[in-house]
Amino acid sequence: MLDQFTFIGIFLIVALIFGVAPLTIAFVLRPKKPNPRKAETYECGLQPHGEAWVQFKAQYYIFALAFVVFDVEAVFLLPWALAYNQLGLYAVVEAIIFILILLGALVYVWRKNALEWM
Amino acid sequence: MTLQQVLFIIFGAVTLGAALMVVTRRNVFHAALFLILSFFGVAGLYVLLEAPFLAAVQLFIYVGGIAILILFAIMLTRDMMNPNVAGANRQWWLAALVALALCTVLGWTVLNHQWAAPAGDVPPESIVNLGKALVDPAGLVLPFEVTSILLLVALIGAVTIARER
Amino acid sequence: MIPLEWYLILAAVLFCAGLYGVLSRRNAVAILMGVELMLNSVNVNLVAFWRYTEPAAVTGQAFALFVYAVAAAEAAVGLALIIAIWRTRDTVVLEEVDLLKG
Amino acid sequence: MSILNLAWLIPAFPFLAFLAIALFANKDNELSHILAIIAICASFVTAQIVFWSAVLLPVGGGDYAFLSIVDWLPTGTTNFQASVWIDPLTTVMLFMVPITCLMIFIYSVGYMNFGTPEQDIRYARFFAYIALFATGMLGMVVSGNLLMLFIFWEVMGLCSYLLIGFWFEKNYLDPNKITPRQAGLKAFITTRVGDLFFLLGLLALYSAAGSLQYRDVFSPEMLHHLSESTIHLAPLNLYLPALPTIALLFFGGTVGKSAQVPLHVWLPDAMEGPTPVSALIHAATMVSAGVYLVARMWPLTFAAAGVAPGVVLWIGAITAAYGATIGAFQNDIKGVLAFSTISQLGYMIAALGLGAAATSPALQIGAYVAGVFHLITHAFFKALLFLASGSVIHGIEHGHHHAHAHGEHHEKEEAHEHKEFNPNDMKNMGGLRKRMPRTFWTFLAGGLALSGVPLITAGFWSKDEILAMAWDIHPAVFWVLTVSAGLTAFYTARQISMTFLGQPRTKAAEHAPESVPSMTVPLIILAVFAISLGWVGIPDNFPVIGPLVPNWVHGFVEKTIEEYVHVEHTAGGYLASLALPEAGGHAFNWAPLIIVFCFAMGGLGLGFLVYWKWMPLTRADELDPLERGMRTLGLGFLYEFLRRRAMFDELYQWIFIQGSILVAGAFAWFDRTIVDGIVNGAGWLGRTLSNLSYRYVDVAIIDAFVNLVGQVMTVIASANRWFDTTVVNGAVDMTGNATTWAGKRLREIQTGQVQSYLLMAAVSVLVLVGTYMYIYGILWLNR
Amino acid sequence: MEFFNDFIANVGPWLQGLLEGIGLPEVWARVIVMGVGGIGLALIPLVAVIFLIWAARKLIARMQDRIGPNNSGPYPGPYALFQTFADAIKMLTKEDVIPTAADRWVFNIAPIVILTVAVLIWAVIPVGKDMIGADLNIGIFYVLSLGSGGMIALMMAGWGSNNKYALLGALRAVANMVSYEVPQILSVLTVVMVAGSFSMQEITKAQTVPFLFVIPVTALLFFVSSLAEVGRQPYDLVEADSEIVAGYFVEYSGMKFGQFYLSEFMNNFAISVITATLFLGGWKGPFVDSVPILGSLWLLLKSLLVFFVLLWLWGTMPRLRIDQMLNFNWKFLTPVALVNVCVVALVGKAVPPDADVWLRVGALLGANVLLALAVLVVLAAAGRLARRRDETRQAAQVEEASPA
Repeated sequence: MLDQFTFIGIFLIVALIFGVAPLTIAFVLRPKKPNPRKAETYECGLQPHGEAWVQFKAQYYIFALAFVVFDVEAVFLLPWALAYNQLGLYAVVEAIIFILILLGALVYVWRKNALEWM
Repeated sequence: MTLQQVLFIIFGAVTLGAALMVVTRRNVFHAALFLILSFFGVAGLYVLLEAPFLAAVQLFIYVGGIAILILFAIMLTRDMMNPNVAGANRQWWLAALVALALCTVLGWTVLNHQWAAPAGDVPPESIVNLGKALVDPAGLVLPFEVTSILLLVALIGAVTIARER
Repeated sequence: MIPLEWYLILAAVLFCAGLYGVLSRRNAVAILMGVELMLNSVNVNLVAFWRYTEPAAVTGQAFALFVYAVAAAEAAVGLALIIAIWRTRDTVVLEEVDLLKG
Repeated sequence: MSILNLAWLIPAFPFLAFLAIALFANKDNELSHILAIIAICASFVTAQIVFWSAVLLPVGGGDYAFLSIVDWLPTGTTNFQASVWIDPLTTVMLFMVPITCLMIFIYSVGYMNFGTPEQDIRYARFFAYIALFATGMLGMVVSGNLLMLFIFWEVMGLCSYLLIGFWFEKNYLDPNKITPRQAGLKAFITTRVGDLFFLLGLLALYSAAGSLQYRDVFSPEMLHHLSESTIHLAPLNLYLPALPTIALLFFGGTVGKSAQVPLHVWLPDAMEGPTPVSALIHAATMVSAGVYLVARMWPLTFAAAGVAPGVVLWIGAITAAYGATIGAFQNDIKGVLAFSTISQLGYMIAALGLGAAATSPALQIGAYVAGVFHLITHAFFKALLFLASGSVIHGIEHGHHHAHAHGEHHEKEEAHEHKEFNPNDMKNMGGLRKRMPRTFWTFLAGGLALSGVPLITAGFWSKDEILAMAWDIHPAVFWVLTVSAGLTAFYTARQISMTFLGQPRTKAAEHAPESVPSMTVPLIILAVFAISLGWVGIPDNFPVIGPLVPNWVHGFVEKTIEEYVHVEHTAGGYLASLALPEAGGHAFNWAPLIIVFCFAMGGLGLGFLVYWKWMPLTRADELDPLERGMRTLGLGFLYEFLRRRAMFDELYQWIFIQGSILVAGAFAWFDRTIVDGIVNGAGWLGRTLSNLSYRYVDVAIIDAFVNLVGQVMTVIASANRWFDTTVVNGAVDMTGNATTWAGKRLREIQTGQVQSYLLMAAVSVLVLVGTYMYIYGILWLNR
Repeated sequence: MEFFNDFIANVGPWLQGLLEGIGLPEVWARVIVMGVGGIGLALIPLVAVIFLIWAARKLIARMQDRIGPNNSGPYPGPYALFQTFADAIKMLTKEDVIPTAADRWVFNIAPIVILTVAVLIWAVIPVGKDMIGADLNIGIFYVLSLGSGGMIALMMAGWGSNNKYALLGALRAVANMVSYEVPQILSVLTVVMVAGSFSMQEITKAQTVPFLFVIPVTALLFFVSSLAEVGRQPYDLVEADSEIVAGYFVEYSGMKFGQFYLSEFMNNFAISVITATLFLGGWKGPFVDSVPILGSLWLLLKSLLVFFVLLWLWGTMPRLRIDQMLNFNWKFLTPVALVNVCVVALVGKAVPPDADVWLRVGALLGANVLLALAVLVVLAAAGRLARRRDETRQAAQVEEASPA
């Protein structure tokens, strides 16, 4: 197993090289004519107005929230799915209860209109 | 010094260095990025511990889930970017002392104890066994179901708290 | 093979770093990050002990999974609270949120 | 797979109801109370099935009890186990708890004014809370190990807190009158004190016995093992005998939960909660959970022998006397009942203690059974009394509104205006018998049961049995309890006469309507039990009727403990043990019966004569006859003392406030002496030095060497200025800063900021670990 | 001849032997071989993408009734085949502008991270019968967890450029990705159940019948959610030029932009290959056993087929609004995926374990078809309901409008 992960490690280095190489090549090739007007923040040609780090709506957070919950659920189900062929019906039923509870959570959030993009 | 030990030192250095940056950087967004880096380091440690599944879970839940949550929270609460807000509070020096003291106590304890040598290898089907145990009535099925309840409650509670009315 | 002490020491240092973050940061989200670091160190300990004492047993990995679930729930609710506080009191600096004051 | 496995479900129903209400139905009041009542009905039916099958089986104690274990959580080698345990004790509790819960749930619908304009705003939440509470109580009853018992115990504590403070927005004009908020906190904190002991006992027991399952812990072998083992108190390096320590720690939990002296202070104030709550939690179930715990731990207490049973016994007896005495001096209708609850709980505890202290198996079993029996009967008639008084209060409130709606204002009413009208005050009542007859008759039934009117009431059989046992086991206790019985009868009569008899003393009382059926029907049902329940426990050796009616309670409940008291039990059980030569009290003993009868009837008669015939109250603001009498006898201070609950609250307040003042004083002293000392000292030093130098300078000036001296003077002056500015001011400033710094540090201890609290926690943990490692480090590390 | 049967698989040992022959220690030889293999593996998507970009431009032009790059114009090479190289050279020689307001480090690291992640995925993709970087026992899960790295990169890009549009684009992209990761992993769950393994190689071998014909619903779920993951039409609102001017990489220029562009295409190709591997039987096909190298060809053909579907949607679909997109995910895909898992699990257990494989396949297929039909019915009902509600509301509005 560690042998395969050694390959992953080496491949990580390779991938990093692939990620850095074009930039270095470009660094060699490209011209450098800095100019403050060029370096302004782009806002469709208008004068940049205020910080970009403005506040966003909590709705984004709600979706990330739901995602995390189902993420964890999936992580719990993955080993079960792996062992699926060696399990009896009871195990399947338990897992289905697990899923249904979270389906209930989804329905609850839905009913509370928390999934609406307001 | 074997290859594994070298790797351990690399991953450990990444983890701890990133962790230190997390607790010292003033810019919260940078701190969050370092947090993610430290998560990666921990994942590497899991691989060294022959728990690749946990390593993947680490990336999946922490980097993919919790880190995203944290980044969103940072985006949603604006004034963290305010640079003239100090990073640490008045009692930071005391906190540092406490942390150091705890560190010494723990380290002393660890070093003064005879720890068991590694016992056997990890069975190749350990993930399958995990899957079986999670739904085994004699095993972990109760916590398994309770976890789903926990997730349910967390989702409902967090949504109720966080949504704008 | 790596001695177990290495993992334990690393976990201890990680934990203390997290503790320092929790105790010293002003920003609530940063404090939460400290908590996550502590949880991570706990998990490292857990997995290390599993690997070095009972690699054949599943409980080690299983409990690591449960810790993940708890961590996810904690982060979700905690951040939601922070956002709510932000919305009501317009701050995320914990020192300015002293409702516990008698 | 026995049918008794249904016991798992009993707590489940109310919990589901709680979840459903809290999550989904909290908008719909009707749906929520329907859900709650359906759930408790389901629990009731299940409990009945379990009860009857357990009775017919019949289950016994020890190895004859039913036990069903589920692996909760395998953790490495050990394994958390959840379990259900059904022995006679559990069974009888399973009979009592669901019925009372059901009655009170139904009653609450009416009490919370469902469907009427003044319906409670948090109606649904109320039902969610009491459903959760029912979960806690039922779960505690069926749970088969002490850990689960503790968990449910705490659930009940939480619910009690939530429900006492249910009307948390309520405030009173009178600042001394305790508000629901404060009452809730008081109850929560006071019971915490007891629960701490409970938790310690749990830990001690687990470390000594290695298990918390009843079956393992109460097995004779384990008791034997415990009796020989000791508990090592590490830091003090102290060795305690295991059994008495554990038994007493657990009893600490009881003292907190079922309001025994000295932790009783929370119960009277708990009456701030809605009356159904007072009936359910603070009369019928939760407070009796403490007694249940004692009955549960009885084998331990018994095996401990020596001091432990004595403590239990005397705490119980003192509480009984205390409650009965104070109860006679209360004017709040619920206050009287609260103290009577305290005293009745004392009776049960005393009975169990007597059993543990007794010498002969017959008496041990007899007292134990008597205690449990009284637990059951008391739950019924006390719940009845509370619900009836709630109905009265309800009526008075309505009457009050009604009277105001018609705007009839006497000067008396006027007098009441600027004081706020207190519907709980018995002085504001009177003559309600005609206004609310059903309430009156049911209350009367409950009152008679409480005061133990012979033969016809349940209270008589259970209480008389306790007293009979006391007579044989411990005469002193017998007399204490008997006197309290007399007082009990007296204040019951007083309460009935002041509330229902005589003439109405306020407009409110005149217009009080009878309550709705959803309130009166449960009263009637409970009244039936309060009368008839005693007949299942008539002693077999009771003249005439004893032989006719089998003493079912004894034959059943004794099985719980008979294996510990080593009865060679034949089929007859108790009867057989009566045949043993050394057993006392087998031939029926008339003495205690007659004495108790005289006291009880005397108290009752006196009460009625005084408050009904001789000197009935005619106006709400006139003095209580008792008060008048005692004042004329020059005992006014005593009256005041007793009316104010023997000053316990004042005492505690004084102790704690004085304590905090002392601590603060210590800090202040530190400030004054050390810090100020430094400041003054430094100031003084600076002054003297500069004075010296100045004088020296003067001297120098007087001298004649002007030129030279000029330079010298300048030099010295500059030097001195330098000294003055830098050293002296420096010193002073420094000390000043030091003071402010210290002050700030001290103040920062109380910033309500999470992080500083966390920091303190971390520091203390660090300190503890450090100490532990310092004491044990070597030994522990090289293990 | 044998050698050429299994050319690639033999190269490794051959090179190893060669290196040890010139006296390298065994470990280093192994490492070097791995490195060479890694480079080769990483080159595959790169080369593929270079031509896929060309193909994409041609095909979409045709779909939209244009000609696209061709001989007549200023395009280099026959059929403008080398246009992409020209673009690459142009990007390499472009000046790199970093906004003054940007968060420099984050801004510069983001493109590296995103390209690295895009390449890393290929470590576990079986490109041939015995050709796979590392046949991890958590293969597919590895791919999924790498996706989170991509999200972080997007966040970094959006944050680093300190530009409202960029940040908004990044937030949209991440919200999009996180939402659609749920049905994606749930569909992977069913695949793992049927195949009984995480390893991509095992999953491929398990497909005596391509899973597309066993669990079509899952296949659809996976493909759709993957589309959203890579932000391809109709989910391209993350870089909607007309709304937020190219989204999170609005501030990037030169090769950094190129890296985003490249990684995007690599991801598109990657999901095509993964879909082909999970549902179309990967490298399986006729004559593979005799001539293993054919496996790669089959895989390529299947992937191109999937990629063509992707292009098809790209060329024809309009763009979704973010609310439509999120609704579609949370109120349709996720519930269906959850139900789908339950259905597959139950049916898989309903069939006796010793049953013939065809019976199992038939049962699963039937169940899937039924599920699909049921979903359609429910959808129709819901749609009718919604329409009626709208009509009544409009009617009411007309009502109160008419008297005034």
